Amino acid sequence: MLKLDIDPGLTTRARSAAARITQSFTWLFDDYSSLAIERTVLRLLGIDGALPDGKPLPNVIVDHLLSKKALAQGAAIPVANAMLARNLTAQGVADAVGKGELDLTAIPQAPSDQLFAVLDDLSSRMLTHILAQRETREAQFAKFGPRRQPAIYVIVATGNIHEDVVQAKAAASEGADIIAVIRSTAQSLLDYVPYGATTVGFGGTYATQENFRIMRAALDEISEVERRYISLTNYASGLCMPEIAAMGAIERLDLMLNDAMYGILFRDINPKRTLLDQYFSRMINAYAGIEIQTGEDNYLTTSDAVEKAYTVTASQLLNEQFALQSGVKPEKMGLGHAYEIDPGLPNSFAYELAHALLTKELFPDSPVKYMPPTKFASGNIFKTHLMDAMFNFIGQLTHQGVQLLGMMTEAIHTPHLADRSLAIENARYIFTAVQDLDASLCLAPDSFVNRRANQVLAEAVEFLERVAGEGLFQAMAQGEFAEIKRPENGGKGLDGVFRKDARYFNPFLDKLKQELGL
Amino acid sequence: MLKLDIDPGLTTRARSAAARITQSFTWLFDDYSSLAIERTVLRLLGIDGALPDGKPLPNVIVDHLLSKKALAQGAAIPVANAMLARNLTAQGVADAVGKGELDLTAIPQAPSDQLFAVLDDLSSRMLTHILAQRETREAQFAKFGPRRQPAIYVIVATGNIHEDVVQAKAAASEGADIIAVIRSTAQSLLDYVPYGATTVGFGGTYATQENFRIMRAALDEISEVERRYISLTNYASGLCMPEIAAMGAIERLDLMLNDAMYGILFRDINPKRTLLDQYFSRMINAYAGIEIQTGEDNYLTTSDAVEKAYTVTASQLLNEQFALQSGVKPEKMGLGHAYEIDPGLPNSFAYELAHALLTKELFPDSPVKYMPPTKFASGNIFKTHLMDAMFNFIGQLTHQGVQLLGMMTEAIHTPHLADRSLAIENARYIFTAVQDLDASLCLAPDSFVNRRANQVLAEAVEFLERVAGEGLFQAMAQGEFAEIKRPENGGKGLDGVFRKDARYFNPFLDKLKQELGL
Amino acid sequence: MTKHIIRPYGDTSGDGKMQISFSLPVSADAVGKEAAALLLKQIGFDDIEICSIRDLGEGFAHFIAYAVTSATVDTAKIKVKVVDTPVMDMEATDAYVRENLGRQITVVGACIESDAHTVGIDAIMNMKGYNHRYGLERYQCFNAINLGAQVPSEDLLQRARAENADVILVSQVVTQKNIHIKNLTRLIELAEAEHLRDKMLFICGGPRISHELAIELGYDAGFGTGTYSTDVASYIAITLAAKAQKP
Amino acid sequence: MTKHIIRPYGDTSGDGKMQISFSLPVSADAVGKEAAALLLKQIGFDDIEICSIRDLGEGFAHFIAYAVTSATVDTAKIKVKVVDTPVMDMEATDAYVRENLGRQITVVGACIESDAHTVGIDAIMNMKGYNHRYGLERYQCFNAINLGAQVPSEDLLQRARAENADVILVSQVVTQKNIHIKNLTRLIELAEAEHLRDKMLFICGGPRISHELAIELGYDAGFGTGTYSTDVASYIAITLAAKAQKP
Ligand code: B12
Ligand code: B12
Ligand SMILES: Cc1ncc(COP(=O)(O)O)c(C=O)c1O
Ligand SMILES: Cc1ncc(COP(=O)(O)O)c(C=O)c1O
Repeated sequence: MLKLDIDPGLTTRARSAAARITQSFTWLFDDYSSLAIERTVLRLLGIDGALPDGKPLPNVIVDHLLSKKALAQGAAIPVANAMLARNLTAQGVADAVGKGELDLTAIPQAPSDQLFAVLDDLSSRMLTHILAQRETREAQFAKFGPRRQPAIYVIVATGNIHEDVVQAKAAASEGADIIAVIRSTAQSLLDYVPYGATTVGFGGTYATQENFRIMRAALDEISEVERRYISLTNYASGLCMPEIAAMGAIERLDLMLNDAMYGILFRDINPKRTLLDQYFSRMINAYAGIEIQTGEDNYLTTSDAVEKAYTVTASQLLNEQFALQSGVKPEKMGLGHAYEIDPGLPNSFAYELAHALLTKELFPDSPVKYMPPTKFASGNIFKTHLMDAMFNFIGQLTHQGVQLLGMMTEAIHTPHLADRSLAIENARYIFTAVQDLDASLCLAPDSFVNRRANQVLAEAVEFLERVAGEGLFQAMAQGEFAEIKRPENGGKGLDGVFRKDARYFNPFLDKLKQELGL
Repeated sequence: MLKLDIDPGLTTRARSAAARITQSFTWLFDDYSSLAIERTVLRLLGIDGALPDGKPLPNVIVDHLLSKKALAQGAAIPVANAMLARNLTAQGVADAVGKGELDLTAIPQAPSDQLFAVLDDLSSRMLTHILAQRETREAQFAKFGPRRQPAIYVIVATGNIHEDVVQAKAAASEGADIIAVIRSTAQSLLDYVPYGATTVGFGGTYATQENFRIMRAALDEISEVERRYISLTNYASGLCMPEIAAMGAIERLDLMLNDAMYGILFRDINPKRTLLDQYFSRMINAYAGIEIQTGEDNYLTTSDAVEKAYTVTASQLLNEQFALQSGVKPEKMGLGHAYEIDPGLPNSFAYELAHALLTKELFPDSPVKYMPPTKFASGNIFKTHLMDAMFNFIGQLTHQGVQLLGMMTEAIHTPHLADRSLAIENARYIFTAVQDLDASLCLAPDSFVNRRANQVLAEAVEFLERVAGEGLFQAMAQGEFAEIKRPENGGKGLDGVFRKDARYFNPFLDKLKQELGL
Repeated sequence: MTKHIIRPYGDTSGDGKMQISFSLPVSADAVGKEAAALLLKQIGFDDIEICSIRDLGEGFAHFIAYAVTSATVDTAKIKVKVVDTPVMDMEATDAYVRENLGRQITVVGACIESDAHTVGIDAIMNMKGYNHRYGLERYQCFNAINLGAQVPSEDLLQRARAENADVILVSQVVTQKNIHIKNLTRLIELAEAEHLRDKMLFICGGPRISHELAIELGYDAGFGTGTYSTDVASYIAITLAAKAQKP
Repeated sequence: MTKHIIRPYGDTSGDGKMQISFSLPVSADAVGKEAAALLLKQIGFDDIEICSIRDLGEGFAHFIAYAVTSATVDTAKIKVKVVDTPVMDMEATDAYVRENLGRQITVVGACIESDAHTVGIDAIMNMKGYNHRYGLERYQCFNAINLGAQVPSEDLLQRARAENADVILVSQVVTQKNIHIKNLTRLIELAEAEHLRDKMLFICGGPRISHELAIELGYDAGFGTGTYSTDVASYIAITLAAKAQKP
């Protein structure tokens, strides 16, 4: 078996530096909330739908409270209060506010115990539903058997959810284990979640609850045919991180792109907003049994994969610590990395083997998410197909958790039906060919692979210790991450972060903490 | 480093059984000659050309002597005799016989010392030329540096030697080290070597001296441009094995397909004829410094590559022993094997790794010739391209000598210009990616790979010892090789084998034996 | 546009997307790229994207492109000739012949002329068979004679006559410059000249043979890639039995 | 046929061989294969060989084919618009501008609208550059302002006006449903409406941009895959110097 000989001292130092960094945010997590978190609470209370102009009702209510300067207590209590006063469902309240018929701040406050009772009831019902979804998933896996490892993960990205369904089912019938419905370009930056089914999107469909529902239904159908539970994933990170997490929990998504820092670094979303939102969204993921996936591959699309390999390791360690704070178990942490080494580099395979083994050995219990070559994918589809084969080789050899298949047309267009099929054929051929190869091999003493892995880890330790010293916000402001400067008070969405007042109440935050033992 | 732990007892037994088999043919090698050998002598004496109907002059003379029952003394003496009597060059004699103006058996025999003097002079001149060609090759390698390992070997097969030249030069400029000009369909079965340049061939051009010359000149040109000596190869095996070997020596081919048993097994050529011809042809190769290549891949085009892996090993050992008998040095033995495992077989890569390591370790000094997937190549060019990548991976990982690149269109057509280019791109990418990977790896204790290699070797030993017991001809007659029965007196070309009489003289046989220390 | 009219599909119904690659005797630069685009345009493609240009040396360049075709196919109008006899396994075929023909069928097979690719015909005829289907030699109802590789057409016909064969099986694998067409045509012409054509079933096979092509060339049936002995045996048994019925 | 008339090349001069692959909503069998062959025939191909049929599920099949085209291209008639200013290195460009323009050139760049792919524009503009060529920020003769990703066209123009820019650099990488064409067209229309079009050089770039396309869309120049800062810098320097000469 290929096994690195990693300096255990380095591992300990790495984890403790990461923990020091992430544990310095209790002030933020305890004392602040965000517009997205409040919208999430409303959704979890059962509010959905949108105005004729497309503005979703959760946004309408939160904006309404904000405009009345009544949000510091959270959105839950005003809605419960209106329910009691008007004998309405939560949705009924939302509809009324949407029509401009109801001013939530104009209703006298009911006694606390009554309010809490309403909210306790509603939140229990929702958590019961989410738990049922989790149990359905687990029952399916029990019935059909566990996911293969590495799981075959492919994207669909036609921009039309109905066309996506065709492509997803075809992929499942060819062997895909996980379908990712790619999100329409830069949804991260929308401070609302669009409503309804998408039929014309650029580079993907929106992450909407209806799209989730349509695709999950299709995959449930094909799972029965294939006698294999086909998982569904989408993207949470962005300005609506917790909302999308909640929608995923409700509609039984199985994995969710959810990176603690992606929004900050790659979408210029405000650091406080992002960290706060990820804290709550990951609790929802954890409770729903959804496997999170992180976006370390993004570092390597702009930086060199050899020179900056340590940034991947450092980010994985931070994502791990943040996830632990939200109650995510290691078995549900799909920490990311990517095969982005220049194919012209001599020994690119050995470098990649070192990096892949390092990730796998640092996080032995995690279904590590392995991303394919994209940066050096060119219009030469034959060459790209080979690079994807080398990627598949390493994925199987080092037992990665999730193999995000590369497409030979990566540099050209979002995948055609045939591209995806050939990608699956590629993976299945290579996976079978090197199935148990790992058992026949070991690393030579003082091998390049081992030295390289230790070097990357040492660089990550040095980096994390420096960040722990400076503080994460300071380090980001100075461009220590991904070579981009992100000041603490810059970026989008800072005005959506607010300090909770003493009356603040979020039934889900409290219950989830309790359920997750936090 | 990947290193098998092979039972040394097995290796010894294998080699000694193979030696016992091959050393039982002194009766054949000492007492017999063949039409092809005599034609070779004539060519080496300087006779070339053909009649207007295409019949080559060497055939004309040999047939003339045969019809006069005057061949038992060999073809050299009658020609020398005619040269003396008529004051002609060897070519002059041939032309005269060709025109029907000269009956070689009607000339009174000159004194032996005069005959030997003429033949000594002619043979020295030819051997000096061949030596000069060998020195030119060595000087080129000294000037430009040695061949890469594995060398990149590609075929050209347009059927038109001039079109072949374009393709060969293009290939060289993309990185090919060795160009093989594929022979027109089943030239093996022609009992003459066609004359002149080929412009319309099926599946290749004929192996003719003119074609050799045209291509060697083109490659010499491109070698200067590329600052790399580009080698040329063609096929000797068949009914004209020694003739083609001689032509290759004269025109500075650098490698030559020359298998001791291919003609018997895969072309139904008579066993005696084949063994006799290979004995002499390989001496010529040895003297010319030409690397021979054997055809073990052929076993696997009809038999299963896992089940019959041992036949490859057994054939390699026999080819080795036969080659040693002809004075070929291990450094010039391109023993063959092939990546023909069913790509659907779990762990096909590990099986192949075992087989490839076994070949390399049994013949550590030989530039082993490694053949690509062909049998399971399908019309799916994308899949075939991947299989070729796995083949290239093993080639570099186990340091094979010559990598005969697979083409993604293997199942469709002889290679187009672009197919070859993509194949070279494939090889160069993979070779670079796994360049020094071997140094980082070792085999796990009691690995599948090691067990498998020992198993194949043990099966080969068992097989060779059985053949040694029965005798090679007996074993072939019984279908022990390649599952085909080849009786000792069956097959094509037996009537071209004759017993030498006491006067027999072949100036080249004697001189080569002496030069090669046999 | 009715439901029968179809176009290639990339990721949107009927988008007409196709992948194309080819070489041209041009330089690997903007001029070469334009030549490639013009060629595709001239063929009739739209939305041409030349996504890769590779220098092949010697004045050639290789192009990889995606483009859109407006060509359509009406699936309602597709008529293919396929061998449509049901496929039985070995035991069933033997039983069928015993019942419906009551005698052994003599089959003579060969890979003709310069073609030496016997793996295909062996897969059909040899004892061992192919992919867990035994070959005709193992059938009780067949007397299977496999002449092997590079058999001149004349020899094949002579042997078939001598054996009083019911069926001739011909394999052709090499197709360069349409050599297979030439060889197969010549065999049929010889058979006609020798008045053998109507006395036997003539069946050909090989990776580029289809039933359609075989019929066109004057054969009774043709079998391509992926054929099993069972396909051929069933076809022979049923066809000969039917012939025997109506004399 | 003169020497200018070329055709695709497989292994024989002018043989017209091309490789094609595509999917159709048909079954992966003889009928599907025939549909694929008919499609290629209808496009105008000859000698069609469908060499692979793969079932894609959901009623689709994928085909890989080789076929022959009779289409030709006359290379003598090819005219491509390429940026034809000579390429100078950084030092030479700086010197050239000092001599011929005598002032700094202000360049404002952005990846506009929904497009977030900054690697391309960064490769041209950022200090660090790309493949051993420094970006415009490092040039002494350039005042380079890179606005980064997802910049609305309005903001880009506003900033360019504010900075009194000489040049606008726009990057477009996402091309799905021709979004790049729409975005680039809109930018030029806005610029015209705001009377900025003639005050500045408008240059666009991205993997699917060619100089030809750029001109068509109303830009001064366009740069595709493999562009270096040196290409762009030289073009800008020489073009602005030439403009300055003849006022
Ligand atoms: C094995 C092989 C060889 C072996 C053949 C060994 C042997 N005893 O058969 C050897 C090494 C000898 C060989 C030599 C050559 N080969 Co070769 N060979 C192949 C290879 C790799 C596989 C063919 C094969 O065995 N397929 C497996 C069998 C089971 O499939 P099949 O033949 O299609 O048969 C099935 C059906 O077609 C059908 N079928 C076939 N025949 C019949 C007959 C009947 C009656 C029926 C009912 C059905 C039927 O049923 C079979 C079972 O399903 C192909 C490439 C490839 N991957 O296809 C090249 C290939 C066929 N060879 C090729 C060439 C050019 C040659 C040579 C000419 C090269 C040379 N110059 O040296 C020589 C000369 C051979 C000659 N004189 O014909 C080319 C042909 C190009 C073309 N389209 O014309 C190919 C495609 C390779 C290439 N890309 O260049 N070859
Ligand atoms: C890196 C990358 C990303 C990164 C971008 C990071 C960043 N900061 O830029 C991330 C991960 C964020 C990303 C996201 C997405 N991506 Co993206 N991405 C890529 C990738 C892998 C490489 C692009 C790249 O960096 N190339 C390297 C640079 C140097 O080359 P270049 O851009 O061509 O630039 C050169 C020239 O074109 C020219 N040039 C470019 N601009 C300019 C401007 C001027 C003025 C000049 C003179 C020259 C010039 O000079 C440059 C240097 O030579 C490509 C696939 C590929 N291999 O090409 C997909 C790709 C471009 N992405 C794609 C898609 C669909 C997306 C998403 C929409 C997917 C999704 N739904 O999540 C998102 C959304 C992004 C958005 N809103 O635009 C598609 C686009 C399909 C299409 N043709 O429309 C591609 C082709 C992948 C695919 N097959 O699906 N992506
Ligand atoms: C962690 C993570 N979240 C989200 C996304 C995509 O979301 P968007 O394009 O809307 O930013 C990505 C894309 O790479 C990602 O890596
Ligand atoms: C050893 C050897 N000699 C010769 C040949 C080809 O010659 P022919 O096709 O004329 O038999 C081959 C082809 O595979 C071969 O392996």
